[in-house]
Amino acid sequence: MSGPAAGVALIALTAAALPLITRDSYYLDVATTILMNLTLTMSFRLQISTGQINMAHISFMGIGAYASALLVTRAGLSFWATLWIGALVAASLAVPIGSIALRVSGPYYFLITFAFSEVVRLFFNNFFEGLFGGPSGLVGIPKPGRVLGLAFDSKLALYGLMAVMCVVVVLALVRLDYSRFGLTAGAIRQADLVAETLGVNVFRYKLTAFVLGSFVAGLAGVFFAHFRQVLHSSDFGLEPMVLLVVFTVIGGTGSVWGPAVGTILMTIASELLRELHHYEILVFGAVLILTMLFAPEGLVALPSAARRLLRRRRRQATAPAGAGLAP
Amino acid sequence: MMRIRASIATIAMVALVAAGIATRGAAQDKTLTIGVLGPLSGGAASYGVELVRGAEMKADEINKAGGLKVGNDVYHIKLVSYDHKALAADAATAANKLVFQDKVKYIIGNAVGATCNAVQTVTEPEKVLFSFVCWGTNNLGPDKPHSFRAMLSQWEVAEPFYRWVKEKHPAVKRVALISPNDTSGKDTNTAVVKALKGLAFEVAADEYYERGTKDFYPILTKMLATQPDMLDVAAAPAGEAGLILKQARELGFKGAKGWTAGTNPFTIIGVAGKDAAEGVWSPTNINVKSDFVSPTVRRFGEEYEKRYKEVPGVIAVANYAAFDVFTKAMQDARSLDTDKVLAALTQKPFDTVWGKLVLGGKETYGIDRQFLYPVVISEIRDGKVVDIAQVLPAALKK
Amino acid sequence: MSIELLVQALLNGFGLAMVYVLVALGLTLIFSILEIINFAHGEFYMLGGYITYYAYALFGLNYFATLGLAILTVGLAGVAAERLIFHHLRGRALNAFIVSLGLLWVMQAGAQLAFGVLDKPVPSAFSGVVRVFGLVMSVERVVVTLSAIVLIAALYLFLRWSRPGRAMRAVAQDPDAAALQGVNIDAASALGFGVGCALAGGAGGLLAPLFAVSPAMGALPVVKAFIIIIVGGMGSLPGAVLGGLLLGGVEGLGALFMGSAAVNILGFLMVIVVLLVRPRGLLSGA
Amino acid sequence: MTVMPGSIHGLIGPNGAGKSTVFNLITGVIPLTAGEIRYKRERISELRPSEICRRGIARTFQATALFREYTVLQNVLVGAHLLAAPGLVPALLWSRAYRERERRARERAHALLTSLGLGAVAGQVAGQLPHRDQKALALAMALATGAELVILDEPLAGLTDHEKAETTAVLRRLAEQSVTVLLVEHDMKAVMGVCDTVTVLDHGVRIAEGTPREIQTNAVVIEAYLGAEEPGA
Repeated sequence: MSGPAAGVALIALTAAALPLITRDSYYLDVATTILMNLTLTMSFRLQISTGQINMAHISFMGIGAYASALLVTRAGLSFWATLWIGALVAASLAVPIGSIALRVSGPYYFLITFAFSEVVRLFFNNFFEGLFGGPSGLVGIPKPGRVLGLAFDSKLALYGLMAVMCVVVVLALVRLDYSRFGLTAGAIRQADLVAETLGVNVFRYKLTAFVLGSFVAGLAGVFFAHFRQVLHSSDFGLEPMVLLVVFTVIGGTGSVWGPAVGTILMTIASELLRELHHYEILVFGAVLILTMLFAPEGLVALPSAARRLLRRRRRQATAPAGAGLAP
Repeated sequence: MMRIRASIATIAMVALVAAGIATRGAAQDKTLTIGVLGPLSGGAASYGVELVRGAEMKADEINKAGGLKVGNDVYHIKLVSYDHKALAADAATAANKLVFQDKVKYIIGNAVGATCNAVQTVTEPEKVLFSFVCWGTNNLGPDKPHSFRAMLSQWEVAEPFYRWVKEKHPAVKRVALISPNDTSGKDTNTAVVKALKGLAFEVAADEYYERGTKDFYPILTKMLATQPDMLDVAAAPAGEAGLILKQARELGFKGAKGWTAGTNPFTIIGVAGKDAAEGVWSPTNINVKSDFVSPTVRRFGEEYEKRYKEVPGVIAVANYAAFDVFTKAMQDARSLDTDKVLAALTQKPFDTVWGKLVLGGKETYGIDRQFLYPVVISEIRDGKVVDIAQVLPAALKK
Repeated sequence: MSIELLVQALLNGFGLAMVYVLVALGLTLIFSILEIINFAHGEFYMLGGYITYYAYALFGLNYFATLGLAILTVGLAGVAAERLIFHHLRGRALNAFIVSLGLLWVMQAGAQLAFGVLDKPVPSAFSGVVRVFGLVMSVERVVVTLSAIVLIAALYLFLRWSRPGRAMRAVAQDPDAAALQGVNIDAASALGFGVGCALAGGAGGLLAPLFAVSPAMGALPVVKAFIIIIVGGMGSLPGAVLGGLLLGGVEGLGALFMGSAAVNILGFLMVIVVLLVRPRGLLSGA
Repeated sequence: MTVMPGSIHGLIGPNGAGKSTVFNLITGVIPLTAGEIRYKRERISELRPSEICRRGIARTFQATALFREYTVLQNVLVGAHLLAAPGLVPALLWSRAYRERERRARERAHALLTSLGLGAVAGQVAGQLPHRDQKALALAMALATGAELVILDEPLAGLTDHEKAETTAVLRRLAEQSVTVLLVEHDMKAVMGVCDTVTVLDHGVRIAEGTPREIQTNAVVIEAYLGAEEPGA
């Protein structure tokens, strides 16, 4: 069990070391975004590990965000209470939505969750405008209040809060992945019928993953609302959702570390490419295509793939090399 | 293919020239970095692209003339522009990059309402001067002293526009409005409805459509059933406005047409067709090719078309003017300090491509941060944009 | 609310439904043969639109010849995409999805680069309106709908009677069995992808004069197409037609009773309801 | 049809007789439309497959179904799902009781693998095992559930004679440990050799049931086999 512990420790140490290297607001902002996305992609992968590609994952982030923003601005609750309430709202809505969506599987599941996410987005955008702010969005959301003598009005403090949240979430999700839950989840992904006949209640497992993932997404959403202080329905639409899928799959869904690798690398890359304007998505698109063609298991599987390739090369050193795949 | 190669060649040339200027100027000149934000890819890309181009035109003009002389220093202007894909969260990150990474003190240009709110959470605490063409009413206010709107908004044009309609076309009694379902659309319709009620018009319909809609038959059927005398494609962007007019004509609409928040008249004429666009009045359209505009504007239009192969819309002109105003204010202040520039901005009128321009808007927003310049009402006649009247905002009359 | 208005609203909804059905059929064809959810499908539609813009609006080629050109060119582009990219991703649905996203971005940014950001108008090939019993529809829309129906019929005949069409259906049903019967899977897949894209290209060509063309124009029809194929049932041609009519009807009528922006929620709600009642769509597996 | 506890019960019949369908119905993989299935007097025909398994019935599939990316040990551990009593909270807390339980599950799995001759390949990836080991693994997974009734769909198919003998020996040992075995098999010789009772199915209808000796002399059965095709090899 040294593998998972070492991975979590690496993330925690890196997160802790960053402020020692730089306190530049921009870097802290990007780092906070990465950590926030990390909680989202890792909880998204939790669901992928049971074979579901939940395109409504970002909606639960939105539900947590709007719930907390409203409870703080309208009901005067403290962020520290709504952090849990928002996540619980997301999780409890996930129970009925998940129960409905999980009646179908494969591409139908993909598309029904996409339909759900659009319903949620359009709902925030077009209904109860007085409450959700409609197309103008919700503004004036305060930063987290003081707690235990700590103030959270600086970028650094918010970064620290997100880092703690992220490490706790990563720790829990990694532990789950290396536990019996992860074992069973992977079994469901590989052959759900066999798992079912071996006594695994597949539906309940998938729903558990769905609800747990939504809880984490809700948590990230609450933080997002008070970090950005502005909410707009498009932040929880198809485009940001698609980015989560991209981060996760590029990193590799086969390993619990895949989403971490994908999220960190891709977010940094997209920041570096920001000046390229629409060339950015041109480059990004090309990278996606090439990665999926030449590293179908994701970036995290590259080292072992390269090793395998090298071994094969060495074995058939005299034979001419096959097409492509040259590292 | 040709096009791509040409673009690559252009980029290479610009890079070379820029590098040349940078190395040559390094000895005596200082660099002033100015930021531009906007959606530069996806469905709203045309807004952002026009913002960047408007800024680019002015920046190059200044640099070619030897740089910007502020006090005793001469500055070479460097533009940094980032794409936020019309997403609020992304806009906040991009603004952070401009403010903290590029150390920008001026962000001239942004569009799409929700992103403006997000950018302001970064610029206001850092006292970065931020001008935009977003139409959200709440983007200006006493709590946001560093934010400016560089373009007339619905609150400035709706009332004078409909007052003009009432005087010149008394037959128009019932007006139907349609806007996209976002901040600018909502706020535009709100302002227009207020103006209409104040002027004793009847509001026949007040509708919103989802951005990206192409088929307006369903919504138009409902709107036209209310028998309006005039159809105002209020805050619809040019392409969608053109489709609305075209399809309204197909459905038998023959009344008057307005475009309170008009942007690019050439696109609306092209998309709607000459017949369907005939007679559209707009208080914000700018026709850079019109005989009525000043030679500076015409030159700007020609230059722009030569450079980008597209006709500039009002957003390109607005950001060009905004750049002009801010750089002039820096010269007036003889400093780049934002507090001093802020003071200079509100002190006196500026001469711009729009004509005389002042910062006003206190009665609407509680603070003078709205660019005010003459409202020119135009009409589309036979596929051409003709300026037919000029109305001065109250603040300019003084 | 008059009956006339209701009927006009329904007619509005049905008006362009067949064109979206065309896009949906392309999507479902690709899905049933390659098991790929092609998010870049709308970009092939966009490509069809731009071909129409250049051939018809700029070079004045005949309208129907332009349509043929759009179908052919986009079809070839589809074959190329399959051979170069998607071919290598068979059996990896998630990877193929990501790749289709990458393709979407590349094509959209490429279009912005090559064609500019502003909407490009394509003049109408047909003018005038048809009025029957107080109902209105432009001649252009009538022609477009009829053309779409002709294309759907052609696709039906192609799949039903032609050799390659039958091979494609065999692969869709059971690739292994098809291979045993001597069907060339590679060829059928490439052709299937090509035909699917060609349908999108044709739809783009048909709607270009109505809607103008722009780099991001593909987003809307592809979402409609998704709704259509889930409601109708993936892999079913009659299902897609039914789904198209249902979606058109619901949206057309819905626009009368609720805000136009909110109407978009109806299609998605319909998806959820249909999948609850019939998890494989209304006419699945035909 | 009734299966007596502690016996080895064979289900035979020509191709398409509905043998696998019977298995799928019993284990809840296909919903039952008419009639009912009882296990230990309890009606189980409306239950999910996992619930049926929870009551002590486990199965294998005709086309050997495994978790191909997992190691042999992991496969068996998934089978031991019910005994491990998983739970989200203990797993998250990594409690001593949880770890203890998992350690015991591991030990049991190793013991089971050793008893089935798979001890040496416990660490190998299941998808890369030879056919014989995959068959044995499928049986191991079913047994790991702690089932009292295991339903085996062609456990001998594709095995050499020597391997068949090994497997039938395992089946006998199971019966001695009072695990009931219900199996479908084409190899008549093996069926007749190992089963206590045999049921013959043709076109979904039970045409005979009895001891192997009775069946071998039953005229109806002979007719059914000759009328159809050669009984499986």
